[in-house]
Amino acid sequence: MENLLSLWQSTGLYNFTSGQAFMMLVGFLLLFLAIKKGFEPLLLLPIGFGAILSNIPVAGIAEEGGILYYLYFGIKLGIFPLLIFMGVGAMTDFGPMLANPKTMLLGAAAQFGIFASLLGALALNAIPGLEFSLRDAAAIGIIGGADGPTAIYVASKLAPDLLGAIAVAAYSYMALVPLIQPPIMRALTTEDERKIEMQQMRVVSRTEKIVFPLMLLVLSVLLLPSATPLIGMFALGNLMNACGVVERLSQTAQNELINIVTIFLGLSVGSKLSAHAFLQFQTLGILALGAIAFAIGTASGVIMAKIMNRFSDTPINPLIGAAGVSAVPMAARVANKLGLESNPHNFLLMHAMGPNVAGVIGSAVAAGVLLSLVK
Amino acid sequence: MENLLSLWQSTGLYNFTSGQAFMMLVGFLLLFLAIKKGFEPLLLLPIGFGAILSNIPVAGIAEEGGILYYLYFGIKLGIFPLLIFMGVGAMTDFGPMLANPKTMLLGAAAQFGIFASLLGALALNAIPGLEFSLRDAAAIGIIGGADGPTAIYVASKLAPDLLGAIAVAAYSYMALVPLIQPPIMRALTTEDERKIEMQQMRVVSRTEKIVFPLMLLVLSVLLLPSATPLIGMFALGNLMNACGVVERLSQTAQNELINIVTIFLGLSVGSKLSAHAFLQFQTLGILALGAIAFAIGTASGVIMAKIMNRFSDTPINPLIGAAGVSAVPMAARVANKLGLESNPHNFLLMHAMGPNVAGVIGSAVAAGVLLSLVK
Amino acid sequence: MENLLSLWQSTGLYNFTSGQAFMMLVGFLLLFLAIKKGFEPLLLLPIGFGAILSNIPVAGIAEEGGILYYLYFGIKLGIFPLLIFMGVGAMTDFGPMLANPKTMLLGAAAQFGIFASLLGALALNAIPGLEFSLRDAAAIGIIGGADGPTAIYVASKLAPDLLGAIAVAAYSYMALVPLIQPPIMRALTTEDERKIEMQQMRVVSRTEKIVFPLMLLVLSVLLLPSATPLIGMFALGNLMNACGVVERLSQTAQNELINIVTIFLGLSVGSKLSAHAFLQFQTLGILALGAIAFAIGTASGVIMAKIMNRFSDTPINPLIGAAGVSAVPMAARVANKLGLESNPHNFLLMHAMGPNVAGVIGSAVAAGVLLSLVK
Amino acid sequence: MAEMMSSGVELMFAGMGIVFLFLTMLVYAVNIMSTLIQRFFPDVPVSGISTSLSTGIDKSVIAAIAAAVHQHRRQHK
Amino acid sequence: MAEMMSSGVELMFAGMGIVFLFLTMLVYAVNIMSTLIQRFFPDVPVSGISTSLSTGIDKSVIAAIAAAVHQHRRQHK
Amino acid sequence: MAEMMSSGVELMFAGMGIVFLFLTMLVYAVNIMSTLIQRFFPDVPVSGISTSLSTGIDKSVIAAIAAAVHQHRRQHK
Ligand code: NA
Ligand code: NA
Ligand code: NA
Repeated sequence: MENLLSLWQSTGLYNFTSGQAFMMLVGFLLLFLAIKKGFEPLLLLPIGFGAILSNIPVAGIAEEGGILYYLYFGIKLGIFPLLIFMGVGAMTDFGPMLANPKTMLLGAAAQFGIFASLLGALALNAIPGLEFSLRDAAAIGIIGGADGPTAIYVASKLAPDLLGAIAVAAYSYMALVPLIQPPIMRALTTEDERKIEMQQMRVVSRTEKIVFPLMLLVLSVLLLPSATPLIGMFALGNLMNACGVVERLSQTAQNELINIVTIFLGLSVGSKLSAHAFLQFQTLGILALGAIAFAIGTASGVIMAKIMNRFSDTPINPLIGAAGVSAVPMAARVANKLGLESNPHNFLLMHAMGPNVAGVIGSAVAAGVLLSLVK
Repeated sequence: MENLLSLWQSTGLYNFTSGQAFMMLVGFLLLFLAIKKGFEPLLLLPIGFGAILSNIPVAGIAEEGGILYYLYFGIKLGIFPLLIFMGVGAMTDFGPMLANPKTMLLGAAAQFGIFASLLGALALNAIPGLEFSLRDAAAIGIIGGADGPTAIYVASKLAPDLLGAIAVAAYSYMALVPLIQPPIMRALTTEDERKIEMQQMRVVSRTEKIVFPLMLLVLSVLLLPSATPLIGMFALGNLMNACGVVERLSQTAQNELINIVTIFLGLSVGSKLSAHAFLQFQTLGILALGAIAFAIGTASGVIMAKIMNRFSDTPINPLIGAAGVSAVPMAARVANKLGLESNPHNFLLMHAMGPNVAGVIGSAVAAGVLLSLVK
Repeated sequence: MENLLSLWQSTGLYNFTSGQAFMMLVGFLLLFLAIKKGFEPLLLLPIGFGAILSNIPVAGIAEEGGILYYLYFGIKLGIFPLLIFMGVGAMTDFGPMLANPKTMLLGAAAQFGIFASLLGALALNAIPGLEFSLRDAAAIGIIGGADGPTAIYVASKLAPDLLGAIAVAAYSYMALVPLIQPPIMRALTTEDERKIEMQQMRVVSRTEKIVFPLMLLVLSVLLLPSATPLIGMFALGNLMNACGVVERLSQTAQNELINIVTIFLGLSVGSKLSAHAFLQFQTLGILALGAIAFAIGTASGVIMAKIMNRFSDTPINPLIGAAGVSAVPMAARVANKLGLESNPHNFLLMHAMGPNVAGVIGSAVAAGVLLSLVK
Repeated sequence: MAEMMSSGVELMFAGMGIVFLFLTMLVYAVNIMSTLIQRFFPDVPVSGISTSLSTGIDKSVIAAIAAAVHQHRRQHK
Repeated sequence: MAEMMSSGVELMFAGMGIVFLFLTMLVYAVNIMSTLIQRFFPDVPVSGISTSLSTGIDKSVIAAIAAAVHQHRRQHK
Repeated sequence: MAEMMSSGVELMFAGMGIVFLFLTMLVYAVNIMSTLIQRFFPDVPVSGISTSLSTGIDKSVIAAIAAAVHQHRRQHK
């Protein structure tokens, strides 16, 4: 009898708080988006599942003694996002960017979304009940970098409490790139601009691909050491792939290792989706600012391309400017799709990959600035 | 000269204790069973090797500074068994169970072996020299769950000192399922019962397979949160496989990740096979109770099937009741084999897979009960 | 303005010390050797990259809070080298050695390089400014074992400060085996000796290959427990491969697991290439002694073969004695190449693999002696 | 000791009770779920089964091989 | 709060400044690098492209398959 | 320092002694083991070598491919 009572008192039904119940629904929503809508399933599925597990009453899966508590150390110590970044580096082909280096500037311009939404977060402090510190604002702004590991790395350093909301926003908006970007791109370009065909790219040699990651690292060491954990691991992965002599390490970095870390990272991020941290008015602010950040980044990239066309002979199709936000390779695909709509013979995919991967570098640089200047 | 003496005093020959020597023999016996007899080699080989390594005199491989000491944290913190369970979840196909859900009750009945051997362990306290606490008894009972990671998870929480013996008993008896089960199954069934052919199964849709692990998790959250670490990780693995959108994560979970963790888990379990903990009279008790648990679980499953036949139109071949102990897929194969002996056209394998995987759920539920009620 | 100043003060340019700059150049040199010269790229590429990352000013990647700081625990606790050794064990085929066991003595003789360079390190103390302790000397001597994981394991226990230099020397000289060995081998053998053809090898049965690693482990337990962490993990890997019943564990040990650990190990070793520890006069001593160790080991192996020919009927081509240093499989290939030069029909590769893998055992034994006698 | 035995018996009833309760509820839940899904979200039959039968290797395998080959080419060109 | 906004604006200028400075320098560096490499270290054209085109599978794939087969044989002989 | 040198020399003799002792014992042990195994536990000759030679791919490779194909089918049906 006592046992039965104690059993009943140990059920989830007896112990549920409304916050936990709501956060589990958020977890299920993320699973739905991942599985049925195809929103970045590799990340959102583990994140959603982590959200469910960590909000189970009594079980304490995200508290000391629970598996998610220990996995979270991989984020807290900055290990998981950097290993993911190494794997992404190994999967990245800088060829298109090296063939047309000036398109890197598009990847620079698109980072304006980061700083605009940082300002936006500070401006939101005018609304009663919202209080974002400068650290919070910086962590929110990085959503505009459209790069998951960078966002998680920066948020874990500057605003660990917001980590869950920021990661969810970053990956959700990346999945929404095909919806968010096209109206902005159409509004800012003329039909003629969208028809611009770009020059055939030259072939990039293996030596250039080997030297580039090292050059990138050196530049980052000289100018912005605070960005070197991110850029360094990215360059390591890229070098392992480009050099061709450590094929087995490169393959492992971009397959098994990144897969294992992705499962752990997703679950750990999900474990930060607690009612306490997520069910705040500020989460709505974060989601709104994230959307704004993507929109402004997209617009900045397109406008930059149009400016560059004023000063250059070889024309750039401004659609590829939108790919500068990173969100590899969806943003480049969007540029390609809109290009084909205006001109069925205009394949922009490879041309858009240049600003696309430059956007990854750009947001890592922006992350370095935030990490070094925001105390 | 001094050096020579000091060398001699540092040899294993000089330092061997009889307990260590005996435990190394136990390790070699496990290797023999694994390699020559094919007893669950994936686990018993690393466990046996871990037993040898941890009983080497002087070297201290399982003490602070030694590799097995550090690997053991993966069990102590509950990480390794849960990761294995995630991988097993990814390998599990719930199709046959979903096609014929009422066979799940067979997987419930077979868990009686757990509680019967728990009582048995307490009864053994009547023998002078044996003193099993309630926690010990619960950890011993879980052997009857016929599920390795569940047994290791529960034993590491309730009775870490008995972990080595319990894991060895669990995996050994799982390997012995083809010997232990048939006589019991034959004794409890008539030839006519063994000839019963079961209805062709319907095809289960992908959507059902996606929804099921989530439903299982929700039920466990509501009823028995203490089972959610196990059931949650199992459901995560199963969902990753069923949903089809995170194929690379699912593949890694059921291949490289589970392989790596299996090596580490086996070695760590082996490191708990110390003379101090294993060479006790109680180990014989554990081995005896384990065999009883399997036998009672098998019988309970068969009898449950016969009871269900009294109350149902669609007949169940009682042989598949024995598969309810879990021990996937050996128990299901045993049921299939005995069915073919009585009726060469009677393929029970798929029908037995239903109770078989239900047995995994059943023992995870029983584990949750033990973890929440045994203080 | 203040921001700009603070940015400038946070650049690498502002903060560089000459030592860091020099160590980054060393890192780039290692990358060059790995990529362009093919020097053990699997290790020297991550080591070189680790050297660069850990010497970036301000970033603190190898200090608390940085990823290399945490990865280094894998070496500090002795886990990484042992896991690598397990993988190497799984990749090793003892067949050729078992077919002709007496060639193991060549693998014993070649370890003389270890102890000769240990004495050499002590002798160098005569030079003002060099002060090698006995622990330092032992760690330096192990370079002569021509085995990376063994050298790293021993150095991490006896002289962690020298770890970087020792690992770099070990892998560099292994890569240089095709340059270092041939002149010594030619000087010590006559044309007739190099022409010696060896008997066809018998086929070794699977049972022998299964029993051998266990026998090796038992011998090491009885004689030299301090070598059992190394020999034990090596034997475990070898047994997993030889037994044939845990194929998936064996494959993972020799592929994904060893790849992941290699990346982590290399980066961690590189993180010990700090200006403070590396830019010492003693590093030159270490590099010089390493070369001497390889040369003496090679010579000892060749001379041992010639001695054995005096006392035996079945002749041994003394070239395969050079393979006794280990450096698998380069040293065996060098022996094969020189044999073919003297006699185009003389394939020594398989004959040289015997002493080659015996050299791995030999240096693990020598490591055990050092670990147990050097306090 | 008698006390411990009675705890054990109690545990047995509670345990088997929960296990049966859990799996019985799961049986009902599965039945409801399957009915609902079959009525409202029936799976679209997968085309291409014929391809699979005729070639002995299904499309995904071909896709995987093609991807592997493409991967290799990309990396070694 | 006004102070924080001004910090934010300052951060924006510093940040976008650095991002553009960084990527502009990278553009120049890449241009210099590519010129130097194309002049002094041109890649040796890879022979065997024809093989690749004719067989539909390039050498490295064949090598990989051969290695896998060899590996299997060695382990199972 | 002379003392350290003498420790080193002692270490050398002890070390090379142990290394030779160890590997000599291993030689004898291997000889005994091989003799015993060849006499009492001879390996059953593996049939199917002919298959392997004739097809150029041995059974385990075929089994692996078959398993992979089956795996894919199961997951994508
Ligand atoms: Na970006
Ligand atoms: Na069970
Ligand atoms: Na050696």
